[in-house]
Amino acid sequence: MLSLYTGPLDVPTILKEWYEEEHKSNYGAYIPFVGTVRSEDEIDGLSFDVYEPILESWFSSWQEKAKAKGAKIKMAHSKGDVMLHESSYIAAVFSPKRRVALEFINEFVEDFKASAPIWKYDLRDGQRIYAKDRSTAISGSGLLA
Amino acid sequence: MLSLYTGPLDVPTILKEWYEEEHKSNYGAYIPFVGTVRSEDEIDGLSFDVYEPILESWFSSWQEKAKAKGAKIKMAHSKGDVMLHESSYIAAVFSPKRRVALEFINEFVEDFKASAPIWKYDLRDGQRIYAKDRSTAISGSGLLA
Amino acid sequence: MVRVEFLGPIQKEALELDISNLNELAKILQGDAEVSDWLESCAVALNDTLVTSLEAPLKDGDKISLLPPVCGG
Amino acid sequence: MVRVEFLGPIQKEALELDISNLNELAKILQGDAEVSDWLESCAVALNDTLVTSLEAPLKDGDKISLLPPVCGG
Repeated sequence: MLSLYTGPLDVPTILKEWYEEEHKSNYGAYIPFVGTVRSEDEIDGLSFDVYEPILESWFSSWQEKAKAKGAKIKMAHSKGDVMLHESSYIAAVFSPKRRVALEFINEFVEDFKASAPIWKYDLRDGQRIYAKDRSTAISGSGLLA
Repeated sequence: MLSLYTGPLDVPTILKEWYEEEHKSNYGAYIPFVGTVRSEDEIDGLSFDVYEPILESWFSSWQEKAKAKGAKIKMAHSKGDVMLHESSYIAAVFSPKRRVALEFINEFVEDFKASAPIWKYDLRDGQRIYAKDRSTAISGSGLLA
Repeated sequence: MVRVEFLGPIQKEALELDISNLNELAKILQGDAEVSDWLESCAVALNDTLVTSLEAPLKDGDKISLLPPVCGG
Repeated sequence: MVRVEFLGPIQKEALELDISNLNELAKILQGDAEVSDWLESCAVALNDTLVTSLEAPLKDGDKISLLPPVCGG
């Protein structure tokens, strides 16, 4: 399940809903990863653009990988502005076994950072500034250069 | 913070409390690990004995390790009976950086399994049967043999 | 006609081009001052699937997207 | 006197023993049918700190705990 929200995530509610959806599904391990906006470089917050068609196909491919290991993933992400100390990202894995869950959340979050078609902007002095230095070119970039 | 509860954990409430305690502390990543009782081998549930003095010193040593990395850990565990599809364990790491958080939750949960002085019993047909086959001798065991 | 969209921080309106492969697109964009600096760091999707070769043939109604460096989370 | 406690699944009441080191305890427990099979897999704590040597001297009022294999979570 991939959920996109305009603005910050209601973390307690999402973590509760996901737990309640799955705690009787016989997964022994539930590991959410929650990303929260940190105060750094005097930003007021972050803002996000999301390209949904490719995000959905990227997420589907990870759902298949999870399924092959008997696991399940869920993800929520913000679109638009998310201010300091608010949260913009939750990814979670459910798995029968803890080792699979611990490895999967790690791999999933890293590939998310490297591949998910989401663009981040710093909000500073009323401006929306692309976070170029913290961004990663998607694998295979430069084809048209 | 180490919290012990008699019976199952109220997972949504604990995850919410921990999030609300720390989301303004400038940690970018919050990763809880939730352990839930699975239906296996026809058990009705699990039961736990906890030896608190050594659990507390073990947990304190991990708090120090977390602090050295700018991170924080919290843990909740059940004492006594926890039935099928209820949860007995939550460990969480908060860290400024995702890599530290992902590595720390992995190391913490693995050492918890190998070292924390907690004993697990299967509940089956009204009996409480030590889960010997799934248990791990603490490092250094056999001193008196 | 093929539609070319520029995603995220690339401040450029979509183009409608009469091209039959990505080599032709590469030549056009390399000569476009608004976008040429982005090309080195952009991935390319054809009809929302990432492509890794310039050889894929294009047909009328195809959509090409340029994806600059990402940073979700 | 030194108090010896058996934790978790070891079904044995605590002992009060007049011993001055862990070697003496090892000999006593190796001869105790209720507990001898557990010794190979048990860790030992002295006053709630795990110990790795039999040489630690014991004094009046010390507490020794035997910790069988664990499985939290």
